[in-house]
Amino acid sequence: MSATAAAVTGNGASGKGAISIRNVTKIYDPGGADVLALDDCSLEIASGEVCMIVGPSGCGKTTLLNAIAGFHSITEGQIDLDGEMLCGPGKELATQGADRVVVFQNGALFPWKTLAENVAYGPIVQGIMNKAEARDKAEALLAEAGLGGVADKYPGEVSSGMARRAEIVRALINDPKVLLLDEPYRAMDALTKSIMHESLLEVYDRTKVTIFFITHDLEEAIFLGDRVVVMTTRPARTKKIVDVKIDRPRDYRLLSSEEFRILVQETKEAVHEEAVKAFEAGERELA
Amino acid sequence: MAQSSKNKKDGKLKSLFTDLTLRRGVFSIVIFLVLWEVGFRFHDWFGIMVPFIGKIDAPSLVAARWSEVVFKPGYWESWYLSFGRVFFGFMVAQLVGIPVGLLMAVNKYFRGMFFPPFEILRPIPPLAWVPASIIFWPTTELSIMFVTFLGAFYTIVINVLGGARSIDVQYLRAAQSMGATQWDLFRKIILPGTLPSIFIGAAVGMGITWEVVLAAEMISGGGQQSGGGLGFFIWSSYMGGVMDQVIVGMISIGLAGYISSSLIRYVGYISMPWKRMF
Amino acid sequence: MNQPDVMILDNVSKAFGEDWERETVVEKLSLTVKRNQLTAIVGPSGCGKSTIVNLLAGFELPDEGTITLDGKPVTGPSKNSLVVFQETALMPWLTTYQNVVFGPELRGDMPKNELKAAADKIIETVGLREFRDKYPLQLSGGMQRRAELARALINQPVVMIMDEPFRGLDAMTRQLMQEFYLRLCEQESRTNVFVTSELEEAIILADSIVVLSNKPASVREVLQIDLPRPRNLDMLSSPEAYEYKRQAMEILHEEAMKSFSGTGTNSDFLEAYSRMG
Amino acid sequence: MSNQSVSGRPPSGLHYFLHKSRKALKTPMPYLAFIGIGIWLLSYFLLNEYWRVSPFYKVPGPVEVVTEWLNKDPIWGTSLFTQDYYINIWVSCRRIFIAFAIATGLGVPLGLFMGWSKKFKDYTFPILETLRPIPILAWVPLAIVMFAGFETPIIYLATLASFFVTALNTMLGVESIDESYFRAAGCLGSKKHHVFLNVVVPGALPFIFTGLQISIGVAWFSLVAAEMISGDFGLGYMIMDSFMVNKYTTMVMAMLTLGFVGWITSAMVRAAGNRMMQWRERALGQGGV
Repeated sequence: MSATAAAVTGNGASGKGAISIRNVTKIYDPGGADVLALDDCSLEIASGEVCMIVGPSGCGKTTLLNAIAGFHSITEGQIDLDGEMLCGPGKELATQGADRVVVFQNGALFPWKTLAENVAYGPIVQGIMNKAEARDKAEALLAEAGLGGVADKYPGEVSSGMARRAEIVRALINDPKVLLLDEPYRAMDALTKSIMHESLLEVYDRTKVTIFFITHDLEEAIFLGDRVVVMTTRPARTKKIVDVKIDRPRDYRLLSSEEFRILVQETKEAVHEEAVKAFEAGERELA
Repeated sequence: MAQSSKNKKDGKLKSLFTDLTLRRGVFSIVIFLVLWEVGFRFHDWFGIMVPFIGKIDAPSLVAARWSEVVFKPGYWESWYLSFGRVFFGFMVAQLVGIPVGLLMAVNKYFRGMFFPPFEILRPIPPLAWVPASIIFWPTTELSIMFVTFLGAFYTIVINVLGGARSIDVQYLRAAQSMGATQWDLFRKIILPGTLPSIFIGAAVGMGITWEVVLAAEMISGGGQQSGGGLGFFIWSSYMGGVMDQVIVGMISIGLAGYISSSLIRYVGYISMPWKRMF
Repeated sequence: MNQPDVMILDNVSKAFGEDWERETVVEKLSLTVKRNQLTAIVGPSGCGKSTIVNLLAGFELPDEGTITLDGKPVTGPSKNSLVVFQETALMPWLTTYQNVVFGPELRGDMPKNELKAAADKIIETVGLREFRDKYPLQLSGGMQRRAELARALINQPVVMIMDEPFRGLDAMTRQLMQEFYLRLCEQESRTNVFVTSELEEAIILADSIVVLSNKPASVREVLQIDLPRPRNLDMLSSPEAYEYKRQAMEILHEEAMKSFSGTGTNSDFLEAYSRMG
Repeated sequence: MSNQSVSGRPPSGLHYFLHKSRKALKTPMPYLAFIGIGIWLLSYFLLNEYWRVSPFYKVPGPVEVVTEWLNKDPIWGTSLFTQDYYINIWVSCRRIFIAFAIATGLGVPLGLFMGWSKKFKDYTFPILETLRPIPILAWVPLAIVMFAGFETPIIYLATLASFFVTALNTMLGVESIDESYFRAAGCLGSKKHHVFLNVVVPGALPFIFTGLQISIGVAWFSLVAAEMISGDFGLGYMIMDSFMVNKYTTMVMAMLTLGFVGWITSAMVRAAGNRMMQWRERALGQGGV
């Protein structure tokens, strides 16, 4: 009850966005051959937490995100958001909604709308604001994110880094309970990535929104997360959960610090093991 | 155990799903045919004329006529004549168009000189050439083939040129640094790199060729002299007032076009093994 | 033939574009590539690394300055400086084997059966024996990169230029490729130029790292990497590696900041940087 | 992207144009084009009117056509200064306009729905695919039987031709839209009609306009054929008619006019497309996606 109240007032404080994933299993069926993507996966995410999911590509982490967002159904188990069932027995597919906004791997800003129009889209279609209000709000938020100068540009006209940040703004304007990020910085080089990370952390420090972040980059995970969940290769299960007890705010110097190095070393083995497994499975599949 | 039963259930669902698409398709085609049949019969049954469809002979009549026509040698001769023209015009267009396209792609002087006049003539629809080519060529047969050639030629050249110029420069660079000469580049990179575009051009060109052959047969062959071919078959049926035979002709020519484009796809498939995924 | 400096770039500059927007991409760049060493070139994306690769390989000629390979000036592409490209440049219409023998067959500088044996051996080395007769599209990203490595190796180039060869692979495949490449380099010593935007990759592979400035590219710093060989990826989490990383990171960040000095706030810097990338 | 090491300011307007032309004149391309067209015209002239080689002299030569075209008192009755020349152009253009408008009006919505709804596609696409391989010209007799008069059958044929192309391309356009845009729209709280208006329509636009480019071409193609077979007025009719009565000069004039008018219409479609897809234009200008 208090969760919904918080959502309405939209003060961005903690107390909303707790996700509970219990015994979720997903079986895909391409061409009649069953593929087990998620196998009895359980995970509790507290509200306001930055939860990083790490695993080899194609391991089924995206399936989990899709289930939460309502893009894919689940076969068994249940997912709750703030105590309300998103999907579970009797409701295999979650309803898509603006309380769980996704930032996509390759970016999904509508290329035919300017950045400001993109950001204003959510409130307009939900009928929360009229066009002018939404536009003002969008421009204000973009300016806050350092994108004020390019609000009237189309996504194709700005760099991928700017587009990705605008996409996060587009998500935040809806005041979501959870931000779902699907390897958003995958194609970027290390330096751009580290700058994007700092920018995301800045956003998080301001809003304290629950973040569910999928990646296969361990350092990224440790740098950003409160908790890092290492998944096994397909079918995905939680293999190891690491608590990252590093103070916020964090900046790029953390990357070359001793505590960071030790954390990476501790987790590396588990991730690497799964990577090798996934790699070998991939080679076998092709042969 | 539970796993395997689930397996079966899902497998069945899958086949049901694909069947669904098929069944919907068949269903709608059947509905289409029934509506057509009823539309035609409406006048006989209820005394009301359905506009448009009411004037077109029903599928049953068409089927009956077809079963008659297949035994007539004239019908098959039409097939043969049209195929001959299409094949000839298409082949000449390939033989001329591919080298011209390649030459334009690799030699900028040649391109600079011949692309502009080519572009000036291209917007004239090939059929507009029919009368001029009848005047020019000594026989109607040659003039039909010329127009056919023209129809496919533009498409082929444009595709070959575009295909050759869109080859990734990295292939050329990689080959060059391994010691390839200009001739090697042409033979080992540009030629295979253009092959997919050649086949796309051929498929589109084949479609145009059929359109053109048909029209040319209707315009020239339909009148005096030579004649024959499926276009003439349709035209003479129309002139004779045998509407069901017109529709037989239409379907035949649709089939003929379909067969020839399938052939091209097949040749493309076997000559480009690297395009076959897994 | 045996002097330690294989490739010498001396005050090289290169610019592109129309008169009014002519942009200098490489400016007064001088560096030397040592024989049997792996020289990594690191810089932020968009700083002109690809242009440097094109200059090294002879695809482009410098506006000013000279590039020499074994004492002779570079005037065009040759098999002595081969590039392994960023996105794979395997010919899609040739099988793995055909791709590998492409170069020697073109030049005809190896007898047929010798070539076949050499090609098969090299395909075996990169672990693609089962994929000898597959087409590039049928290989995974990692396999394609290995096939391309094989294609370059068989030509025995004096210098092998790797242009961000593992870019676009996911982080894990990438690590495996790095391990593979380490082993390959340590088995036979070769002269390598390895261009990358990933610091860690450079640190684990290289004997020396050339850190570039922002566009227009010139050499900012050369770091000697003295990690012991044979190396493995675990060394990346050693204190020494972290020290190298810190040094390089410091320079890169400073470089990025410097070109936008005066813009002040963090957000503005981000904006300016992102626009540049 | 190019805001560093810029020397001087980018020229604008006329200066830019002048600069570009000066630059172009330094390359051999304009001269080559000139030579190419010159060679073509010259050989046409020589074969035709100077040496009068058979069979070339049978078709009218360039000088003959041009003098007739510009003649105030044309020998064969048609030139730039006679009324029926413009009537024929007008009639053809009007037919194209009507046919293109109908085909676009029907084809685009049909294609959008086929691409958007699997069920709708399952039911409609097979019928379309069965009819599509039949060449448009094969419909001529049917069109004459179904519709009375001259005008409707001709427009019907041109419409049919461009309808198939437009519908098919639009469908492919919708199918080409990346799934993630639908998902993004979904998780931002869109209703179905929002998705249709904000994702399906703009996402398919590039394909729609590619389709329209081809569609206007095939519309002309079929129109000319139809006019040649059964028409009165129009450029196709003008070609056929002057052929029948041996006014070959007029015939060549009509052919060239047809090429020119066809080129203009497709340029118009292209311009309309560029206007409606600003986002694409501007991104391309940036060297972006």
